[in-house]
Amino acid sequence: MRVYADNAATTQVSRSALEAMLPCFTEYYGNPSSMHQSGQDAARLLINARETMAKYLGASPNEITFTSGGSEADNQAIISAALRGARKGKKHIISTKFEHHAVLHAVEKLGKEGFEITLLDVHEDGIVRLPKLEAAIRPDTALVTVMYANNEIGTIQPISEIGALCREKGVIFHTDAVQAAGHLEIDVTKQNIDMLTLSAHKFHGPKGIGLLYCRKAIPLSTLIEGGAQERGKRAGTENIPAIVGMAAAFREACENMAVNMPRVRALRDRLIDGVLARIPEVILNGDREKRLPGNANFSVTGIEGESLLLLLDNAGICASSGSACTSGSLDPSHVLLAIGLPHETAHGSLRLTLSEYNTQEEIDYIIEALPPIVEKLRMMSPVWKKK
Amino acid sequence: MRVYADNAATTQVSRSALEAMLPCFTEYYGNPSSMHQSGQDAARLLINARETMAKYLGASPNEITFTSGGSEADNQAIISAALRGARKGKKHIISTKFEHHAVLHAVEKLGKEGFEITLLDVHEDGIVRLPKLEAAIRPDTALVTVMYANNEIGTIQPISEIGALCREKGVIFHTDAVQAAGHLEIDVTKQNIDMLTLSAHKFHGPKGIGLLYCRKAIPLSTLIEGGAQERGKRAGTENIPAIVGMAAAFREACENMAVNMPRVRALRDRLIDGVLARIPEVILNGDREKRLPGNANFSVTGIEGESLLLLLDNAGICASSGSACTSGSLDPSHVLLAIGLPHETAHGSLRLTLSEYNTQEEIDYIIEALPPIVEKLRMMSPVWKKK
Amino acid sequence: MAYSQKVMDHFTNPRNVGEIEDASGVGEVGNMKCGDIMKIFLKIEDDIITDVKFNTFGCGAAIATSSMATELIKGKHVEEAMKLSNQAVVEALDGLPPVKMHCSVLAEEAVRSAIQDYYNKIGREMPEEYKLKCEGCCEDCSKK
Amino acid sequence: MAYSQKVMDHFTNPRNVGEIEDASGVGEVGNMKCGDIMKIFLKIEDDIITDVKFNTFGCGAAIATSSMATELIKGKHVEEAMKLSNQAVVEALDGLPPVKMHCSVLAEEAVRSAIQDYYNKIGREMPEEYKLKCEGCCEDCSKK
Ligand SMILES: Cc1ncc(COP(=O)(O)O)c(C=O)c1O
Ligand SMILES: Cc1ncc(COP(=O)(O)O)c(C=O)c1O
Repeated sequence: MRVYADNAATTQVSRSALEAMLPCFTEYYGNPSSMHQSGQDAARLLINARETMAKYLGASPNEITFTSGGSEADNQAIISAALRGARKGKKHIISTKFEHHAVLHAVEKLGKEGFEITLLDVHEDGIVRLPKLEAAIRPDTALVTVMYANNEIGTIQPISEIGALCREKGVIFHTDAVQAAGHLEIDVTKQNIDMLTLSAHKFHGPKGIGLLYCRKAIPLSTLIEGGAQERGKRAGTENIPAIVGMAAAFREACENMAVNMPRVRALRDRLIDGVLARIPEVILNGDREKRLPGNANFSVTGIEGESLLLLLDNAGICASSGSACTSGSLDPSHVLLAIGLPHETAHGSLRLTLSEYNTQEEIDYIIEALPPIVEKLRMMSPVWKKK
Repeated sequence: MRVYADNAATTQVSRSALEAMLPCFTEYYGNPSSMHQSGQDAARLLINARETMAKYLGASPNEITFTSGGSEADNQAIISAALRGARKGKKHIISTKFEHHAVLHAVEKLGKEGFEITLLDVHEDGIVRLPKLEAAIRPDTALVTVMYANNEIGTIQPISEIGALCREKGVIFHTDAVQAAGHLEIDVTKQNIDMLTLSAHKFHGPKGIGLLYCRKAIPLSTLIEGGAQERGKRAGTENIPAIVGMAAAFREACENMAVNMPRVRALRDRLIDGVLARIPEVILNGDREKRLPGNANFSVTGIEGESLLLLLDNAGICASSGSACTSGSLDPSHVLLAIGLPHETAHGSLRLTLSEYNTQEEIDYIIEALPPIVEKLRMMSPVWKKK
Repeated sequence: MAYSQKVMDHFTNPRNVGEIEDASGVGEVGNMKCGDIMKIFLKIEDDIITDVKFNTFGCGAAIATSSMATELIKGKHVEEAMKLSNQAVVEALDGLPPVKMHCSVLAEEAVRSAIQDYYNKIGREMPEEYKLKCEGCCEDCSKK
Repeated sequence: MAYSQKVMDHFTNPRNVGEIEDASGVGEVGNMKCGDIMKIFLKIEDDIITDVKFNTFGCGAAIATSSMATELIKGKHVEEAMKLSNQAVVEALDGLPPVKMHCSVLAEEAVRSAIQDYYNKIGREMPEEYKLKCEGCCEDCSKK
């Protein structure tokens, strides 16, 4: 049996997204900037996709800038807010300790360029506390950027409350919603979100496409200069197939969220309960309730993550340890350290992330396959106290 | 009849590129950073694609950085060279007056940040002169960036000579080869190219993917921060389907270049000869010989480009006037002004760009359709001296 | 940037294209730098515009607005024609893309310029509000 | 980052896993911060390694190098085992990904550390060149 349980790393493209994309490669392949029929056909697809994305985000179409993915959008959001802040003499940025590297590294770079950075604690449960944020906001705070849901431990942040607080304080609020989009309700207007990042390949859309929502009142700076695409905010021939695929996938995810997510949540709970019941000295990382419907993240005492993943892979199970981006590196996940795990436990983390494509049979297979693998590794571990 | 003659704006994806891409959406959809089988399958596709691109460019695989397209690669190249220059106290950049906006705007932005910019003249024939470049190079020149072939008038620059000169002078040489790649021979090693940009959608590959070649000795700066993809030089989950599609399209284009390009050139010559013979007061812009195999660019006295395009479109012919990116703007093309055309002629330009997908029948159709359309517009033009 | 059906109709089948040899008034506005030139010829009898023709160098919108403007003033009294607003032209064409609005302004100006010419010829004073002012749109004067 | 078949074989079917109760020498290297700990147990008779076992906490490469290192020194004279280089382990495994090379170093050190322990016990001096030096790889000391 093969089980793909690494949907936080990336997902397969849905049938309907792929079907929407296919004609864009060989039929509607025009450049939307072109005057002719072929170009105008592409331009219409672009307009429709923008409207779809805007609709399901509670935004206006002209507040949507398509980018090459989540990382680019995160970078552009943060740089834009920083430049705007600098013009007003505001050079303080607030984020959290467990943001994705696309946010953390962009913020750190600004730190080297004279900005002051406050990284909020995310506590043992992986959730930012509002009073701590409120205390951190200063008159010179240019930006608060807090992710909607964490990519490793899946914990959901109090985005609406943060949005309300930032609006009240007059501080720009950006949220990296890459893991939330398509899985959790988003309404940028109701939630007082000024800027939002999403990436299609996390909700069964194609890779290499994402977007940055930016509220009309807030000026966006350009990261990639050139042609006047995306209202001059993002140069480069528009990636129509991917944009169309993203819109189809997002529509599908949002329309079916109310049906799919409870199912995924039930699978996840079955998985969590099964693993905790069968394997001793395993803990669930991150708040049990306020977490993404598909996310299960465990610390397995006494064993190291990579060897666990390799044996799971031999059993046909695709899982991850820490985020996909940092595997291959020797450092334990900054997310797990941020929730206070000691190194030995952080090294032994296992992330299983489900989607609506997973079945109960698959979950039961994981629950069966995992215990002997853990046992085998623990038996050869000098750290595990053998019984 | 419908004729797509706007291949410099974008091309349709080739059958073999699309076939290479398809399994990446739903089968090999893993994240190459993931340890498991699904991720490693994707990683292998990535390695193979990088090797293919490197091979046909005369580069090493680790000199290739995949980007979201030509614009991003141009920006990253220029910013990297500028940052390197600045560290050494070199703040002079040389480019040309008719670069693509992705280069021009990036260079102009540096101009505002304290760099000194020299834009070389491209003369009436649209070709940079080597002695002028040599004269412009100074001890503090950080970068020479000259496009391989122009996107509007198709003229080919003396890249090998420029490469040799820059290497001799110790100046970084970047070339925007977006229009050349897949159509003209490229060998970065033989041609002494330090950095090179290409974009897949100009050679029947997918949109939203390109690359920056950067010679090992030259440090690349990061434009998009985040995960450690692309040796830490370009964050974001790799767009495997697009990368695989680009490699398939590039292989196809390079392998068939010797067969396809003479055919395309013959079609182009037939088109140029036909148009010049049938319509009075039309001139071919750019050198007749040193031009892209598929490019024909005319100035049609007495009429304006957009109205010409619209009528051609009504006749089923997709063409362009100026570059696709700037249409919708009121300014005449900076390229045509750079080769010294007066405004009235610059406004009346017509670009027809062919690929190996075009047929002789199509060319003959254009040659038939164009004269009455020009005649119609001239008849209502106050600028045209009616006979 | 998509044109309405009406615009495409007036662009592909422009009404009143041509010149009038012995025109009562001729107006020309625009310039080559901006890429639009409109020339309007009026035949006026008893202050009624009995015939109108145009020649236009310009984009689709420039040709369509010229065509529509000539249609709108044909048969009209010059004082009424003088009041033709660019907005009226745009509405009659079911709208124009934002970047093309200037074409409708040009059409309005071309009409007024032709009437001005007629007034000059017959020695009548154009009402101040309808006199053409330089809008500084072209490089010719604005950039000096 | 792809492992060779040999690495995967030694990882999935590691040889010599376990502990030796009355070991002649035991060596432990690595630490939790770096995420790798290797512990090697030697049974030595007449300076010949008659049995060897290991326990390892670490990635696939850490387990595979432990397994291979124990295979390579089994039945050898301690003086020969002492000379086991990380390069020899890597070669025997048909290579390691660059980011995993440190695991082979750890395996070399684990063997020497166990032999050192044996030498200490029998009061023999370890040749200077084979004595373990702190490589400063872990935060424990290097970041102080
Ligand atoms: C010469 C040249 N450079 C750069 C680009 C930008 O490439 P992309 O649209 O892939 O960003 C283009 C085409 O749009 C081009 O023709
Ligand atoms: C929370 C979060 N932010 C940003 C990203 C980056 O998105 P992308 O890979 O589309 O650049 C990811 C995923 O990789 C993510 O999980």
